[in-house]
Amino acid sequence: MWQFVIRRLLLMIPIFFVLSVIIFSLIHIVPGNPIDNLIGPGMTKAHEQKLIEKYHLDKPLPVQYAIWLANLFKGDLGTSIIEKRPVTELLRHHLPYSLSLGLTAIALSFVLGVSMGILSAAAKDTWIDHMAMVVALFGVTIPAFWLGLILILIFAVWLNLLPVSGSGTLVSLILPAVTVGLGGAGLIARITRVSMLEVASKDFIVMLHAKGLGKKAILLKHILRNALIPVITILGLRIGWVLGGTVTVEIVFARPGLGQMLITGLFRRDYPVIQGSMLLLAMGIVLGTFLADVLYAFTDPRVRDQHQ
Amino acid sequence: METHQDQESIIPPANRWIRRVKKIKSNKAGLLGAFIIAGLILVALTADLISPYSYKEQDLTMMNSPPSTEHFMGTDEFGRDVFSRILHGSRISVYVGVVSVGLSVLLGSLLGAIAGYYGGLLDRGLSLITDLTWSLPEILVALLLVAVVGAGVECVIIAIALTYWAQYARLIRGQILMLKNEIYVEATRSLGATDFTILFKHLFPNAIAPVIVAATIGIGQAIVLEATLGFLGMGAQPPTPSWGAMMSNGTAYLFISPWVIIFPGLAMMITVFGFNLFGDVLVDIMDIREDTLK
Amino acid sequence: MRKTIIQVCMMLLAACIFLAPVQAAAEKVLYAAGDPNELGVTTFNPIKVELSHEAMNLIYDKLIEWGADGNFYPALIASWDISDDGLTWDLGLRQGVTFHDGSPFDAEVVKWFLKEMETGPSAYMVGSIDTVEITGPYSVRMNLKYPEPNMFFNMSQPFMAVPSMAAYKKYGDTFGIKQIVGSGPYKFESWSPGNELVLVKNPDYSWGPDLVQNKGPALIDKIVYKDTKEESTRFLELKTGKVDVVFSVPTMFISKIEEDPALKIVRMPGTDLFHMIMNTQSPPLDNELVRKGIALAVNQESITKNVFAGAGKPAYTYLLDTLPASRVGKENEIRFDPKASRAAFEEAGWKTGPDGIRQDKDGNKLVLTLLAKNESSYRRSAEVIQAQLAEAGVDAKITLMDPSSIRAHYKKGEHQLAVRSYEWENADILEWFLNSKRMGYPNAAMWHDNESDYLMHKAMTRSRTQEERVANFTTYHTYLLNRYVWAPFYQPDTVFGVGSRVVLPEKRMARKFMNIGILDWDIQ
Amino acid sequence: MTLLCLENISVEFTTRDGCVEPLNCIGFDLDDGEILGLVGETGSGKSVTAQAIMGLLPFLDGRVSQGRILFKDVDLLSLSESEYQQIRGNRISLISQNPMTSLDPVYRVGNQIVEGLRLHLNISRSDAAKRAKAVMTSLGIANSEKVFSQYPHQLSGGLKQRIVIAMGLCADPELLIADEPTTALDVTVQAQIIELFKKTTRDRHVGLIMITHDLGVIAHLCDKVVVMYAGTVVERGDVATVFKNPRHPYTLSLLGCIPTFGMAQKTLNAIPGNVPSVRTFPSGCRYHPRCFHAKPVCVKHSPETIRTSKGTLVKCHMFSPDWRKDSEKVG
Repeated sequence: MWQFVIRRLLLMIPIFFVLSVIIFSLIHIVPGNPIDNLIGPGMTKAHEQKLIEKYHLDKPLPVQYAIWLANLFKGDLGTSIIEKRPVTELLRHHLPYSLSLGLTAIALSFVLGVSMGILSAAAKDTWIDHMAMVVALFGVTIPAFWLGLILILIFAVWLNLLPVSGSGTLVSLILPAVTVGLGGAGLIARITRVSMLEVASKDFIVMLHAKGLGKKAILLKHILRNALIPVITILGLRIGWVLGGTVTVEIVFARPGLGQMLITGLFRRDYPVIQGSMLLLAMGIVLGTFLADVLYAFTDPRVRDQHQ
Repeated sequence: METHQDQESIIPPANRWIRRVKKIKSNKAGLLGAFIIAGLILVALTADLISPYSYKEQDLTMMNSPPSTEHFMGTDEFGRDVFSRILHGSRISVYVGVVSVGLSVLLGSLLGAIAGYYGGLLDRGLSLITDLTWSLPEILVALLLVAVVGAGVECVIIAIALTYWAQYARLIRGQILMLKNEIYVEATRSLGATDFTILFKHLFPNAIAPVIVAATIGIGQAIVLEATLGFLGMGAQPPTPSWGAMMSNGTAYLFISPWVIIFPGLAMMITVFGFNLFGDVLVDIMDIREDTLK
Repeated sequence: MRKTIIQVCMMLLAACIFLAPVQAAAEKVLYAAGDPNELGVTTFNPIKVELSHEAMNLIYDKLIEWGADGNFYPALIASWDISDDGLTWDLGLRQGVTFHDGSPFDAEVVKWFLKEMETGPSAYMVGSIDTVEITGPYSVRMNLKYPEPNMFFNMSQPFMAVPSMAAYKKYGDTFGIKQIVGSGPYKFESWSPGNELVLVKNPDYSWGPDLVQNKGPALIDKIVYKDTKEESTRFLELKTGKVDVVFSVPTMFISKIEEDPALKIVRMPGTDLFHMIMNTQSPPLDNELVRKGIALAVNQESITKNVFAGAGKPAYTYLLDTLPASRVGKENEIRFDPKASRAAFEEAGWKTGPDGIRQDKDGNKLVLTLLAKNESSYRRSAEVIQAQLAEAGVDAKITLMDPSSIRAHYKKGEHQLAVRSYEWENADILEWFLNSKRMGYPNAAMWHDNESDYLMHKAMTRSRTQEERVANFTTYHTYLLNRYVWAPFYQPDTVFGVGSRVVLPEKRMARKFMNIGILDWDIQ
Repeated sequence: MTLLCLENISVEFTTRDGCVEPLNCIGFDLDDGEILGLVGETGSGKSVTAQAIMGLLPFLDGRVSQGRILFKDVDLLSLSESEYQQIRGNRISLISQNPMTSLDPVYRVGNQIVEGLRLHLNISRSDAAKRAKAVMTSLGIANSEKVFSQYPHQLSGGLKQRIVIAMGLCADPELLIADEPTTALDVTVQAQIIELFKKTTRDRHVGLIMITHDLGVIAHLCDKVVVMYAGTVVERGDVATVFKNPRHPYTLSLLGCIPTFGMAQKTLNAIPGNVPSVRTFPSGCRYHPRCFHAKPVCVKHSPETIRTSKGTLVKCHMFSPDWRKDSEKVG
């Protein structure tokens, strides 16, 4: 088992490198450069040249990449050209906002999605099922930013119940987490339902009835346990989907998370910031997939044995 | 529970297509989805005829007026009729959705089929790219690509196509891998068929069904992605009304004229809902296992 | 039983009422939603800063203060004496000033500071200084290379605010980011970018300039600048009392704030100028008549009234109307004039075609690209200008982009029209944007003209006194207006939203809203 | 004493394409400690009969539309779901057709046996485990300690089948229904399992319904036999009599398919034609399309069940008094 975990971890290294190269080249293809953002009225050409040299922007791309990579091994992701702070420090500052939102949203979508899925599967083909699935489908189809705006409109403006934005308090996490979480919940509800119905049609379920087990026990102990295995896998695969959703939501709710950092970095062409935040996001997703794989292996004894 | 009955009674293999049409007729959700899509296309085609007002003519005396009998979805920051703009906006949505998904399906299924059939280095390269695409949120990929390609609807289409193609490639690759080991492929090959004929005449048509379904749902996703990019300020250029751009422009007026945001969002929600319903039904009709789509 | 509950509740309530003011009296905290344009501020080191932040005016003292009346007032520089040729400046320094770290302000610091300025992006501000001599513990002499009447302006800018020399040398690169040490009425406490900046009162401050009644220390104990970017959110925070001051209220919220009796609106003359540049080297814009036709087709009043809800003034020149060099006479101003616009197009050979779009004799249509930054006010301006140009027979295709992409376009020189704005309270901005040595960016108009360059040099380096400088810049400005390199259209007011707790002084003499004027502010 | 008695049971299933009736008016009975063989081709309704007795039909979108199922004189169909749960797996156990898919893949097998035990017998977890292991050992599972804590996918087919049987036997049921318990196993194991059934029913005095299409097994094991065809019982009686004097043409052809009587062989498909599907059951006697003796009356009317001189029951027109009058044959 541990061998499997280590092998999967090692596999992340090449992915990391390829990703970093792709991100690095892509952002340098984007027209515009960060130095222009630093030029104000009266500044001289000589000063501009000094800045360009300071950030190695005059060197060919592979050299720039090599410098960046070499620094990375020293744990240094570079210094923001615009913000003048080490990228690691910026990430430390922005990450908690994204992490708290992302994790709350994932937890919310899991709990909400799975319970909706159970409800729907248990009441298959009744109006409860149809209602739950319509809600789930809307959850999947509503763009996160719009939902966020509407929630602000309803809860913050019309009802004056919750704060619109801000990032410090727990209360300010509610609306954004619900916004991101609903989309995920819809997806998970659908998968849970399909998965549960599939498990429910398996022979062993009939046998459980024959053993005299009650409907509820079968549903919660056996069907759910089996059905959650694919749900976990897909949750892991879709972790990027959830994190991607947080980008626009962070903007709508003015949370200074990774998404905000990335987008402002992108608009200012602050290369080290884009690289740092994008890589962190990407690695977060790769890590999520990895965790899902491991979790999958732990929950399904058949898979666990394959890795033994 | 079908399995149990099937053990007891072997259903005679009826004509698959007749059953499919029957199924869609009896499936209310599918019909609703089909109606929504048809309605959307109709609106997009006849936007000029059915719009009560011009989508771009400004009337600065009527700025941000609430829904009324005259403008039943209100007016926007330049006094333009929101309803007319939503009608015209459907064009962008349909255009972006269909063309970008079309492009990505074309590219994806071509590369996916070749990779699945020949395997080897190409296949490994494709797997790597798919893995990488999985590891970045699609909105970021699209955002970066738009930044590279430039602003405007066509650029957004290219960016979305490039963001999505890998998922179709993956899908068709899996199908081809499954099909290429079947006996009839061996048989056609022994009859002297070339790789090209086998791949595109025999395997491809059999592998395409799940792709069609995925693409239907994908159009919905592409519409949302376009709107999200529009929300971030990339996409259709003014005065072209795209739903995403309308909502983006409306955010500044959230408290003053919420209708500018609410209605385009509803329009988009219904549209995407329609595509999803229809896609779900297609899964059912074409007897595709759900998990092949994941 | 019930009675006791009510009694307990009453007592609790009374306790709350009693305690609340006590608590508030303990510390007066002002919450401000910082200027959204300043969110990107990266350092509070005046020597290294490219973008200043309001708080710099509170942490640091400036050498000279600029009043709302346009006059310059003594600050760290208590007196000045300038030779007739404008080349020798004898400066007397204020005594008894100490920085937050306890180090004193003296001639030594000023000499070091003027030298250190040369290493930063604002080096040009001291570019005219040849040498600096210490003539006493609190007096210095500056010898200039050429007369520079603009030195007063420079010295009044936050870019020339004076940091503690001791702290600056001690902290090196982290100065301005982690340690910020000045001599102003407020001390730096903490900064988390994208979130908030916290300042606390400097209890030792007693050297407020003549612009304020209260010479120090300040009445408000603590100031928290919150970085709220979303305009709607900023408005809502003001409304719900989460912030006391909102910097630059978006125009659409002005009426909403005015409706609320608890809130106040304070308007200050703006320091931004919105204009549309025209690439003078891209046909057909290389034709002055076409540029004239376009410039006169832009209806400044309509934009000001409709797009910006009347919060500001239409702009008819390239400079802020608070600057003397903007007074060029009505005949030289660029004012909406559809008739003259039509005439200019006709004269240039662009006649109205069957589809309403002008075309030349070869049938080429007058289709131009129009770039704009992807932000609300730019986009809306562009959309209205697009509609106005359409009426004049010009088909403008808008492309919205992020600022970096726009600059990349400028550098390539492929752009045609672009909506821009600048924020600068000095006539020398014309040199920055229209000097032929800076083609593409920042000279996005791609303006290359020998006469213009000659007038520019004269204004920049040959003016011995303020009056001469104004005259020279007026001439340069008039010349540019008549070449129609830009189409100016809007000069916004800076609008502040103020909550009910804040007590503003009767008379505000500071040029900016808060600034050093904070000394006279109080909280109820 | 009569343990189980089925009277005129009909079963309906609701499917997407309408209603089907896989069982039509069947009946048989079984005494304490008796072994009854239920035989017929795939699709004849054997498994549905088992499901009907177990009360599993509601979970499969089916229902008993008429008739009574008397278990020790109690009509099972009148029980509430929770009362039925008391009986299922406790007094009546089902051993399913396919051991490969009858176990929950994510739980250890021991757990699954214990789960059923603790449900019905009020005993502690460790007692239940002890008992489960004992039953496992008695079923010839050599390494019961180890197997107890293994997952289903780690076991061989034979072991899994034994586990399934152990689950069935554990709670000491009064009636055991074994639905083709040996089809998934190879021949040597089959023989062992059959012996096992013989031994346990005898030792524990359990009634057993053995569903199979293997006549050899029936001959070897059972006291009674019920022959089913297309949802009907065509002939029933005690094994020796029916096998010596088969009356129904279908029984005849079934027996005719066995080369040497008494040997374990299964070659049922030599009867011409196919088993009709539940959707296309023929009119009249459902066997008539494949019957050599069929007459128009067989097409039109369903035959009555008639007691033969040997005491067996047969459902065929040939044994009605009117048969000879009708000389016309169906081409």
